[in-house]
Amino acid sequence: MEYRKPMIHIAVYNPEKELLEEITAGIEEEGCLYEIAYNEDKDVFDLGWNAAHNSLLGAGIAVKGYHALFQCVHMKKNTPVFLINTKEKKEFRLLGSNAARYVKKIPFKAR
Amino acid sequence: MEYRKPMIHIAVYNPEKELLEEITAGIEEEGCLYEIAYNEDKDVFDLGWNAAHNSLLGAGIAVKGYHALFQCVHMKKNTPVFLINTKEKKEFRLLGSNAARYVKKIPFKAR
Amino acid sequence: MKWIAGVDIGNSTTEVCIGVISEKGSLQFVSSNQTTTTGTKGTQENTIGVIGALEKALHSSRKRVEDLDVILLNEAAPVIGDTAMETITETIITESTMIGHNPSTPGGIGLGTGKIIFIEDLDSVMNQDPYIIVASKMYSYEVIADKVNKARNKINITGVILQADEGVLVYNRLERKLPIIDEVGYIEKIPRGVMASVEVAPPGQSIQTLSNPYGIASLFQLTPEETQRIVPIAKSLVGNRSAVVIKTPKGEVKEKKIDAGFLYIHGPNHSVEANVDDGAEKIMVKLEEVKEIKDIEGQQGTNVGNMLNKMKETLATLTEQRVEQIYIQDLLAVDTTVPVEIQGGIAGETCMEKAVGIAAMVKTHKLPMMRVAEKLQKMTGVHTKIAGVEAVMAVLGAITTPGTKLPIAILDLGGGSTDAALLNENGMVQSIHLAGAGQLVTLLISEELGLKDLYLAEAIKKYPLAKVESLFHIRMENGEIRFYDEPLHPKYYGRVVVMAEEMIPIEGDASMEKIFQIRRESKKKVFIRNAIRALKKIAPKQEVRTIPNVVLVGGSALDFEIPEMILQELSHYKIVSGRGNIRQQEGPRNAVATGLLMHYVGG
Amino acid sequence: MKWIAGVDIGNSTTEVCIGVISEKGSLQFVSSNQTTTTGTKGTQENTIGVIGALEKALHSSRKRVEDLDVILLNEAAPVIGDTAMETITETIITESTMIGHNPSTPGGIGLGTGKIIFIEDLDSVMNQDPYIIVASKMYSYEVIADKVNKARNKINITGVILQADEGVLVYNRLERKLPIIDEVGYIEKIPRGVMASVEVAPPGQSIQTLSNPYGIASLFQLTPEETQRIVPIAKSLVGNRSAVVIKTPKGEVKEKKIDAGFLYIHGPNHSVEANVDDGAEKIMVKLEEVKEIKDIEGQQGTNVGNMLNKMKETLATLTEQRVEQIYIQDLLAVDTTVPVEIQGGIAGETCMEKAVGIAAMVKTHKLPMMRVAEKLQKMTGVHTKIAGVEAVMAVLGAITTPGTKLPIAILDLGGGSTDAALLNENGMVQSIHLAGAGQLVTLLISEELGLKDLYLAEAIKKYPLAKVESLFHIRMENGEIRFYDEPLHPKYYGRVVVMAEEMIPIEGDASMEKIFQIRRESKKKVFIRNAIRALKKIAPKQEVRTIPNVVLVGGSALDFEIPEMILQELSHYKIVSGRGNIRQQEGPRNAVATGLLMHYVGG
Ligand SMILES: Nc1ncnc2c1ncn2[C@@H]1O[C@H](COP(=O)(O)OP(=O)(O)O)[C@@H](O)[C@H]1O
Ligand SMILES: Nc1ncnc2c1ncn2[C@@H]1O[C@H](COP(=O)(O)OP(=O)(O)O)[C@@H](O)[C@H]1O
Ligand SMILES: [Mg+2]
Ligand SMILES: [Mg+2]
Repeated sequence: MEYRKPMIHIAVYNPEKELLEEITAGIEEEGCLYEIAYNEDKDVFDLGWNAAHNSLLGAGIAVKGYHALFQCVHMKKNTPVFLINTKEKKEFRLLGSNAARYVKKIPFKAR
Repeated sequence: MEYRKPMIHIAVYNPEKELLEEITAGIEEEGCLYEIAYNEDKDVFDLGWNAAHNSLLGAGIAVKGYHALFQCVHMKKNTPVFLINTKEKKEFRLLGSNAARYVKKIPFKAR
Repeated sequence: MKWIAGVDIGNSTTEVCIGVISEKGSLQFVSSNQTTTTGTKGTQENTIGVIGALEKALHSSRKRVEDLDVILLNEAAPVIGDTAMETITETIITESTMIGHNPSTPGGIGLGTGKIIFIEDLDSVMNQDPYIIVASKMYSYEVIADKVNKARNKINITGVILQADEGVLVYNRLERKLPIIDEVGYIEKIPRGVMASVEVAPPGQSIQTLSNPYGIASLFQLTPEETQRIVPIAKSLVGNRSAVVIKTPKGEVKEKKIDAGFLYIHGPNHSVEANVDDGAEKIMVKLEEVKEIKDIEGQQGTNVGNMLNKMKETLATLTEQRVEQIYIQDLLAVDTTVPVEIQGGIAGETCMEKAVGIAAMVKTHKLPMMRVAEKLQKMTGVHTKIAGVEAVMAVLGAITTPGTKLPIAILDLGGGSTDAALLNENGMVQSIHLAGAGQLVTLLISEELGLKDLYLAEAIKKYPLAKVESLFHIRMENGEIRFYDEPLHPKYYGRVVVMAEEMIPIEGDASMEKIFQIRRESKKKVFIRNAIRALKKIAPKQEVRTIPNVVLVGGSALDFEIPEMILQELSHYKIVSGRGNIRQQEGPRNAVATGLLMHYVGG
Repeated sequence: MKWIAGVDIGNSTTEVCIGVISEKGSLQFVSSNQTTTTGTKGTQENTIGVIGALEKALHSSRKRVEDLDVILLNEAAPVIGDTAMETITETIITESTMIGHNPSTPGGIGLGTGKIIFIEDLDSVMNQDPYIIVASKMYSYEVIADKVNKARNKINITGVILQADEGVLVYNRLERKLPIIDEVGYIEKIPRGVMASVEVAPPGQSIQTLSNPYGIASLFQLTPEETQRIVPIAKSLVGNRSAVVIKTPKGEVKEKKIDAGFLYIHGPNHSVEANVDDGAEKIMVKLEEVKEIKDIEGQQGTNVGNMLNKMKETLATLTEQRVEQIYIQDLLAVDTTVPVEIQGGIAGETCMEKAVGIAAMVKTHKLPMMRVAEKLQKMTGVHTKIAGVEAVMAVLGAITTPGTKLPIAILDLGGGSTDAALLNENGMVQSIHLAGAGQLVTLLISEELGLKDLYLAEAIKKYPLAKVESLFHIRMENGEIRFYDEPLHPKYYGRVVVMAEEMIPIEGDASMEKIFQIRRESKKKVFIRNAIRALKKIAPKQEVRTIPNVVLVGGSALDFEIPEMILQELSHYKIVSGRGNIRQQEGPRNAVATGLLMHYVGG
């Protein structure tokens, strides 16, 4: 019955710790809030879909091992807003930034 | 898996038909979409809370008999954005308008 | 050791400064304070405020007012200002030609032209003429849609005008689509049988035909003379999402000039007159023609005459003088536009009318500061003396701002007047008082936005704006987003707000950008013009460029953007300017009080 | 029955009109069409476009081009225009005094002043001076925060400068709070040991100290002369959320005037010169001094000289003439400001430099329209003749707009030139061609927004704007919201977009209101000025008021706001004006082609 705080929801399963930290750093630098929920083993798309729908802001991130994506409630499950295919740290920082920029309603940063 | 359309969710139980029609007319005149879901007997605050959380827009209306309210996901269950205490038709039209104006992000109309 | 206090009683603010003089005669500043001036400047009520400010300033030194050795009072500039506004155009609709109606949710898209027919009369026609249907709010949207659908099988309908806000509801129930204007309050004023035209633009766009004189001429087959007459209609519809134009036999929209009257500007030898209808620009040019203004009068029996009379009366009461002793010494006129409801409209249409905002400044007889000093001495037991002319003290204080040198000028941006003084290398001071400052800015903001609320306008002047975009976040005027943990009150929702200590919602349709622009324009109109006017008057040979630096002081120098606007403008003249920083710590406040202490020690 | 065609070959657009003449000699209009002009106006390539347009126009009548009895060509006005832009100020930073840096996410709030020290040198100091720490992106935010926290136990740190975008991250890990500026690209350019100041304003506000010359003077204890030199720094920081100022021994920011050169305006008897550095306003005043311009030259070896030479060469090639035969007959200069990266900056700072946009118009020798006619006759077998002067035909066509009367003027708002003609009650026509029209507007929009993309600028000119507020809704420039059923592409997210047939995102930081304003200002600068200039030149005794109505034709009269801007302006002169509606149905198109047919029948 409390107010839900406007936070980005991060649903993770067995996440690569370093990369998750890059994501949260990206969000933090943009001045947004996030919460991390540890999940059972699920498809990364399902994680993202649930995360987005659990966020009051409609903004969710999924991290499973080296895989990560940013999803929002308006997109289809299999076509998240951003999907990462590399292990480059920079990309994960960027994913966090852009999730926050989504929430702040400002244009996404390019690579 | 489909896109969810941006609609105002109206959760009703045994609604006074005329008054419900006023609400939907208010929404329609403002150019927004709505969907009506018929519910089991529940507290009108619970209906509103669920409706808001079922709406992609975070905007829900509850109608139970002569009682109606507009709720959004950021408010507490017992303190909806607007609550109607009269049977005046005009008030119900206004409730619909204001729910739509919430979605359109324009100021609410006063009585 | 000697404890001394400098006291500056301004029209709005009383500032004090405390210092100690060592045995060797050197001055050290101790503390300062300020308060709202109690009573009218120069009256004995001032003492309450002065004593209060002194007590607060002395608090940190654990001293009392009685412990002071001397109190130094400024010889207040005997000027006082007032502001007023006068509309100079007036839009009148003769007969009921609607103009400028812009309901928030019209129905459909397109252009329809036809004869006006009320919905109850539909059965009576059988010809092939095009018709526009008018329906009162007595009919529900279902009934109206049904009647229109049925009627279209028999007659040619091209548009609909509704009294209720049901344009979209009716539109959604039409079998074939038509443009619909709704929320037309006084439909009973619409004459039957005349030609009318209804236009609704696509979302996000504005109408293109009814805002073009030749567009209206094409629809109604107007003669060139008739076309000439409908120009104000077309003009007033520019930018609208939707509109109705009704062709009434003698219907016309007039933009009438109000006979605002003449201003008579009296110099020592000759007088100059300025027609208020010609606008502020012309008035200011005329004013410049008179080098030394003795008095300004308004033409008796006219608007401006009454306005100046009222000002003089107010100022006479304030200064306890007779009206005949009140001479207006300077005047600032600024052009503005204000929203006014159009006479004769049928949907509460408004129109932006031209107006002139005026600030006037009166030189009264020397203010009875002597009496204030006596009273203060009686109340505190401290030797109190009038110790320096305001303008001179202000420049003395201002020169404590780092980075300045002689010759130095100050601009004292106050509430009622903009004062300026120049101190040159020989210690000579030249000073001037001009009408128009912070209060006029506030008035302009209030009027241009149609607020009729000076308190809100003052807040708009002082604080940045934001737009409440949801119940938990706002977008500030520089584009930044700010989130709230708890939801905001619904009254703020979707509104433009002033970010004062508390958020204040601004009613009305004006967008954040519109308000932003009006705020900045109002500041420019008053302070940029007055800065240049003032500097010209104090500069040697009117050559503004000869002044190397200008220090901004006074309440309006606290403004978060005025000093920067003046910096931009004066940098064209290679002048350094900026908000003063008196004694490196007071900002633009306390210049006169500081100067009083410096003068006492130095002089 | 006789089938005739009128053909108007314009610089951009070829318009045609088909009519039949009955046995009794009365003219009836049948159809019309238009296409992009193929090749340069007046060259034989034009015929392809003409034939295409004729075919399309004849299609509805099931006729072929060969079925025509006669083709009437306009005697094209032998004018052609070009546009260019020249910056006239240039900002240079000598040594590395940073100015105007505005990272999107700085850390903390407040003001810090101290000596520059690099994070790797922290251990080497032990004194009590205040320091500002600089850290390269080689250090992670955790390491930086840790080092700063530890160092603060020993030395006095007042601010931080970071290379990476990690201001907030470092800030959140500090034990005691400091202002932090991040995203400073070239930190290696920052000299060690000099004084620097860092300021971060609260969210939604802008800095107040570093944007004030006296503020900087207070921090660095500057002399009046030094204060004078930092005015451009303070000015450039106005409105910033955050800033760094570094005090280097000889560091300075110069706003230099580029020596753009002189324009020489040659009249029949005397010449006048105008300094481009003085800006457009002055150039236009000089231009007005020369009643009949024979040629305009730019000073050789200067920017404007090169610019005009290039224009003349382009125009010579286009018109197949020698450069010596090219005479500039008119020129429109407009003031503008364009964003340019500052030379010597350390974080890619940009500055708005002053620039002058110029449109020039050249009268070439009579265009070889004869050759076009011959070619057309050969290709179609239809008798083709040159049948009327463009300007005269345009007024003839324009008078078919309802609501007009004689004397009537047209303003042909084209791409390269604004043409005007006046037809009086005696059938006399007066006409004029002026430089500057739609292309210059497009250039101004492109340059002021720093787009370097004329295609995008053209779209911004023609269509309204919107802001994409979420993946499923946009807010249009008039405030209306529009929803989409399917999510928009992420590339649009948060962006300002042009609502062309397809949405086009606009890169960069400019807000919708900024772009909106630049769009409208550019249109005003070109078309309002040219409308007045043109009307003055054709009006009897230069008295614009003597013209009762003005019909707007040409491509730029299709613009959704230009006609309304001109209406507003001309209504001050009691002139009716608006977008033309040729033959009550063509809008502002087809005036010349229509006039050709009318002339053929009437003349
Ligand atoms: N923070 C502020 N921002 C903008 N204007 C201010 C601020 N504080 C005071 N003012 C304006 O200063 C004016 C009063 O100036 P002040 O110097 O106190 O007057 P006076 O010299 O007449 O005593 C008023 O118009 C008030 O609105
Ligand atoms: N819908 C429109 N809105 C605004 N400008 C337009 C529109 N269509 C064409 N233009 C402008 O009209 C100009 C060309 O005008 P046009 O009369 O076709 O030229 P010309 O007379 O040289 O053949 C171009 O600058 C173009 O941008
Ligand atoms: Mg409506
Ligand atoms: Mg940052």
